[in-house]
Amino acid sequence: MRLTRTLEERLVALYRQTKVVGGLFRSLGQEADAVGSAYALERRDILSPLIRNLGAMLVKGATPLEILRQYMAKGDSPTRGRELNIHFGDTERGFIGQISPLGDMVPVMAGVTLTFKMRGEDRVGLVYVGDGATSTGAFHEGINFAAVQRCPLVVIVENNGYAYSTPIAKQTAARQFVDKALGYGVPGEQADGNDVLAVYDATKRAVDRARRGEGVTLLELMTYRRKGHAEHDNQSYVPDGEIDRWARENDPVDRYIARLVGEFSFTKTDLEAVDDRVSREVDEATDLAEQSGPPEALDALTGVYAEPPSAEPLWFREGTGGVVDRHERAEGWGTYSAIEEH
Amino acid sequence: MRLTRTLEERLVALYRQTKVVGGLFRSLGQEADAVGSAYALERRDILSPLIRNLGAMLVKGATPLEILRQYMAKGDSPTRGRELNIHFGDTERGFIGQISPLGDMVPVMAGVTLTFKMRGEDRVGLVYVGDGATSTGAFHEGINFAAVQRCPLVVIVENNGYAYSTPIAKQTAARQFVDKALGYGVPGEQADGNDVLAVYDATKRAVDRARRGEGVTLLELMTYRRKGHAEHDNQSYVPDGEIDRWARENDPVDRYIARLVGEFSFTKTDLEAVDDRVSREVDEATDLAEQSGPPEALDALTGVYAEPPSAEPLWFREGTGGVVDRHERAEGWGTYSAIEEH
Amino acid sequence: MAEITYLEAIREALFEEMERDPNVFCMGEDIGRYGGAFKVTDGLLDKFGEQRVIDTPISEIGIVGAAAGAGHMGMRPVVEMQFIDFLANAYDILTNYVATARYRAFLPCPMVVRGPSGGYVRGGPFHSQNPEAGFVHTPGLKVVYPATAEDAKGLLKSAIRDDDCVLFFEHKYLYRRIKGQMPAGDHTVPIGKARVAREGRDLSIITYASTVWKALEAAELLEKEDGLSVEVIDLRTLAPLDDEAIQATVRKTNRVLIVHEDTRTGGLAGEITARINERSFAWLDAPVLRVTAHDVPLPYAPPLEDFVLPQTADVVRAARTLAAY
Amino acid sequence: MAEITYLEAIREALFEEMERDPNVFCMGEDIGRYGGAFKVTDGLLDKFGEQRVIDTPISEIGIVGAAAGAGHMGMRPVVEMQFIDFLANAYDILTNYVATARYRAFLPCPMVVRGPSGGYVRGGPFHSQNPEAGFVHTPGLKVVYPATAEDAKGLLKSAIRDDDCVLFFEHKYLYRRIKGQMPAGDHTVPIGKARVAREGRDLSIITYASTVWKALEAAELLEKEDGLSVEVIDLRTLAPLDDEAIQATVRKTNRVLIVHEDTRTGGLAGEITARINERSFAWLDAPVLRVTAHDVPLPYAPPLEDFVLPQTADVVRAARTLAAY
Ligand SMILES: Cc1ncc(C[n+]2csc(CCOP(=O)(O)OP(=O)(O)O)c2C)c(N)n1
Ligand SMILES: Cc1ncc(C[n+]2csc(CCOP(=O)(O)OP(=O)(O)O)c2C)c(N)n1
Ligand SMILES: [Mg+2]
Ligand SMILES: [Mg+2]
Repeated sequence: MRLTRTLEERLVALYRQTKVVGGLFRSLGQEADAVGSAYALERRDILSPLIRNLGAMLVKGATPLEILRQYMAKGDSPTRGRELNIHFGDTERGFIGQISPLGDMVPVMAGVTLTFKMRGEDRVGLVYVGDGATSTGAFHEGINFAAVQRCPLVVIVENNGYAYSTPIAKQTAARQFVDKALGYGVPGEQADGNDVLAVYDATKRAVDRARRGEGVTLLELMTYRRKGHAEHDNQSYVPDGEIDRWARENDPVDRYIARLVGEFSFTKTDLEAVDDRVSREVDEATDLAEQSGPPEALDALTGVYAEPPSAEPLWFREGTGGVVDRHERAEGWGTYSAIEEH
Repeated sequence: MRLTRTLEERLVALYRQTKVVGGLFRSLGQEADAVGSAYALERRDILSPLIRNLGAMLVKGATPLEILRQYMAKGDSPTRGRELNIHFGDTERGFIGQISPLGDMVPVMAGVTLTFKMRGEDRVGLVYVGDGATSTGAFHEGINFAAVQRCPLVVIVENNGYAYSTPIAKQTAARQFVDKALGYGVPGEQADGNDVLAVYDATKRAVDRARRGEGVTLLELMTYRRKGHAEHDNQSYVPDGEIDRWARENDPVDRYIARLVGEFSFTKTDLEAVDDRVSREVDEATDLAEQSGPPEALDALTGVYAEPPSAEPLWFREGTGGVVDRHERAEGWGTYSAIEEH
Repeated sequence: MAEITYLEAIREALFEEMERDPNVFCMGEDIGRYGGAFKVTDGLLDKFGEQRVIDTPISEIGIVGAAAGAGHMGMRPVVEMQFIDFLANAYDILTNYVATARYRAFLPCPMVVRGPSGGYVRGGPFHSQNPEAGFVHTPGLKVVYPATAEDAKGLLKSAIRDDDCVLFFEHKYLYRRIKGQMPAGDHTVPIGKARVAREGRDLSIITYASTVWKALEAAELLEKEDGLSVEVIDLRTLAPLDDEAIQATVRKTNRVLIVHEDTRTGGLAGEITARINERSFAWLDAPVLRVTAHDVPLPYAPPLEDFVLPQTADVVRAARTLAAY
Repeated sequence: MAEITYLEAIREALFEEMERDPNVFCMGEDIGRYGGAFKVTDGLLDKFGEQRVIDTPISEIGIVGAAAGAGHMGMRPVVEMQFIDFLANAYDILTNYVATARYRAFLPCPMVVRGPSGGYVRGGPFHSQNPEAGFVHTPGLKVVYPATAEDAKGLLKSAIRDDDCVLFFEHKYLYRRIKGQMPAGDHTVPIGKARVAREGRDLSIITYASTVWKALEAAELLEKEDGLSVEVIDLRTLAPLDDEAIQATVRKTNRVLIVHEDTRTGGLAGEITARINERSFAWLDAPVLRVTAHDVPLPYAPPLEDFVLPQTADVVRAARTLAAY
């Protein structure tokens, strides 16, 4: 959580220096739900994060250097500059990159975990959706498919109060998202998303269920988005005082530190050691990331298909050589016999 | 119900004579849910039927003649031969025609009833979906939208046990479809779909709720599809004896007649009078329908847009006149000055 | 009167049409209090209230379907896609339900689906698309894609008054970058009519949306450096295409370059080329050529995006080739 | 060996590939016990069991998305759309997720989406479509549409082995109407290669799927009645298009007619015309012309459907015009 927060703060600084290309998305105040849930998985398990699940990706082994390069559109970023912010993945390390159209990852993860089941592999999948994304057809079709197939999949609804500017009362008439579980015939559970240990416990129960072959669980984690949808959003639609109250009374990092100190007798030195390590890591990563260059333009044409591995630059592009010269249709060409001779 | 059944039986006869163009869809054993629910609406209300809701359309004023013409692809059918089977509607009489892609009518009816609400009209909408169609993204997005907007809409899940060959256990892991209500934050009710009076009562409660401004109700009607998906389907996937059992023990027409006779002291003569009237009506309609001709080919090009009212036949079509002759580019044409002169 | 931006022109059209006709209302994600992701609908809620400016769940099928239903009942809904890319999520209901409703069921769908489209803004693969081709291909839909502020306003007003569904593409790169002077009064621009953005004699560039500006830049440069007189046709409406305007420019200059920001294969340039072949082949002194994006998803990093999308220099180079043919 | 139908050829390909590779499995609505709406998958369940022949809920997004996920994990899913028209319901996940996965995330999607397409069967507006244009327009997808039983089998086997997503269109009019002799052994047909269905000298018809047969009928008649020698090119693969085969036939006969069953505006004929212009303009002795469906939703009644869709007589008439140009 500390790493998530420090790294995002660094990104804000870089954003202000216009070193981030495009928008910046924060998970301030939601770090616990991402981190706590990801820790409930084993290395071999696969999760599919949202834009606000930076913490889950870090748990799964994504590095600050990757994140920084990606946000800065570097040529050696994990997607070589093809995708933005934290849209990237690595099936080896166990996370699959997100896609903008909301909800689509639910059916995709249904297929990932269907494969685990078909192959008898002892693996579990976890897919996050926002409160807003529950309104999409993809969410519905995906979770229903997984429920019927009893795929080993945990579906986490990360209820952070808003979808962009839209409060949940305009997203659903249901009292809570966990109420949707019944309609899919799967167990549902709700947990305090800002209590990292509660998140871990609830996710672990769902993961265990999936691993035992009991299929899908819908888990609603209650949290709060303290920043705007992205950095440019001034949150004018948020009632006065709401953000402050959450910051003051329900910050997941503060709460975890309080427990570490109170229940697990962490000392100030212990905590400072963590902070130092994190700062150092992020500093080093920033230095390295800044050194990388942008991608090579021609790389834009590679890898649409396995075969052919690359497209050709179009003829009108400087340096392609291939301009359309006046066609040469030889005298007589164009009759059947003429072509026979050629 | 008697009319529905007799009309469908006539259609089977015409189908066997190959006078029906395309497939034939039956609602045998499900007549009560269509008829009972439609009767719970007022004239000014609007419903959107499924292929198996012939009964609801008849209640809303569709005529046997229209149905027969449509099935026989006649030029004076309600869609002038554009659409098949019972895919047609009439907003004046209060029903909107169905479309093949399942679930799409749910958001459409959300918009119809949103309009009632916006205009303060005292009108209600009713949309039917099959058990299979509940798995579509359109169903989900539509009912959720209507629930949030508190549209005066009744959503009936017509649970007839199968979606084509797929039994409900492969459609959903939920124990019952009415369980989905909670996840949309709307009241849910389940009723015996083969008891026409129970259907009426349950629908009436939902309609009243909608009319009082209390929004959406999800109503699950339990019934059984005794025929195949369409006439060509031999139902080999149905467990032995299942169909017979329903026919013997739970036929909606038999059950209604038993009540009419038992509770409402209808006599044999009363019932025969109904049968006679129905037979006569269907006979007359059949005679008339058979006399109609097919549509005019050129009508195929009209009415894609309000403006222009019709497309032109393409040049290569016999009788269009307009073939592509060798273009005439006059001598000198093609310089700026040449065109100036023309 | 002061000049206003392309974005403000769209907003003005919404305000005016909602004032004019009580049946016009708006729906979309975050269009109310927040004023929309690009602030196009800013101020609408205050003026017209929650009944006519509806914030919806994230449900493109739901929104488009509800618009159709409202249209059947005589309303004139204007729905916003937060990004036009999300038309893909409503593809079935748009192409199967909305596009066919009048034809198969005599049900009108007077509705507008509008939203920010196009690239050159580092938006990555899902916030930069130009998905017009799939809809131009669908009988029953109309498609409009203005390049100027004047047309943005005038065409949106016409779209809202149209009795059929109009997909109204707004180029997000142009939102705040270009301005125009709005004609006084009830300014409408007819759907289905192209615009001669620049008169010329030697060759024609047929284009629309963002690349109209690249074409104009190229024309300027070609005039200065090569003495070439280039005509630029801004299609404005993509469905129905203005066939007369297309044939007229071909017959005038005899050399045609089609430019679009969309990817190459299956993009609109093909359709236009076919129409030119059919009706004006004999007037062609050279092949119809096209400058388009490369056939790849649109990448995000500046050097990549710039490489994939058509640039002014590409238009210049292609035009020179064509002129020399 | 006996001849088998186009439909049986597809079924054979499924059986053989599932036997060959344990990673191949099938998903779709009613494909198991029932054997699919057209019985294409009949017998698969008995042979391969419920694990590898999965009856799904009515969820095109769910099915296509799940196939992509399974593909990422090394499986080779083959999913059936009950009618290819329902690709529209999965348009977002196909064009945004599946088509871009390799490019933006280095995730392979080796998967096939297959299903019955096309008209001439009184199927009405939603069971007769030819929606290939929207997918040919999407970089990252491959599109195959065979006309013969041999190609149906050979191309499906290649599609299943392909490392990217292949949309496999099956023409339902051809399912039981045409037959072919399957070559012995492991018969595959390469994706991306067109086929010369008939050699000719005087003009070329470029086409695919159902209209290959109409073109062949027309060619026969034109030979007999007009003494015209007509070449017929069956594209077979629509994405990627076989550019070499297209240019070769243009340069041979100098007159080209493109025929497709899909509607006109935005259909594939435009793309092909553009490619011919770009590379073989000087070889053209006449405009590239096209015979297509009319731009309307496909109506159901026989006289209407017959009027809207291209018929053999249309091809004959257009070919005569072209030959006389
Ligand atoms: C299908 C679709 N429609 C619209 C959008 C635009 N959009 C991006 S994020 C967002 C809000 C998401 O809210 P939520 O799911 O609650 O996630 P959060 O941002 O709160 O984490 C919207 C509307 C999208 N990405 N996909
Ligand atoms: C989106 C979509 N997918 C697939 C189909 C093909 N299809 C037509 S009817 C049907 C079964 C419908 O079952 P259900 O909803 O239970 O209705 P019932 O036929 O039982 O009344 C299917 C799969 C379709 N029409 N639309
Ligand atoms: Mg949220
Ligand atoms: Mg059913």
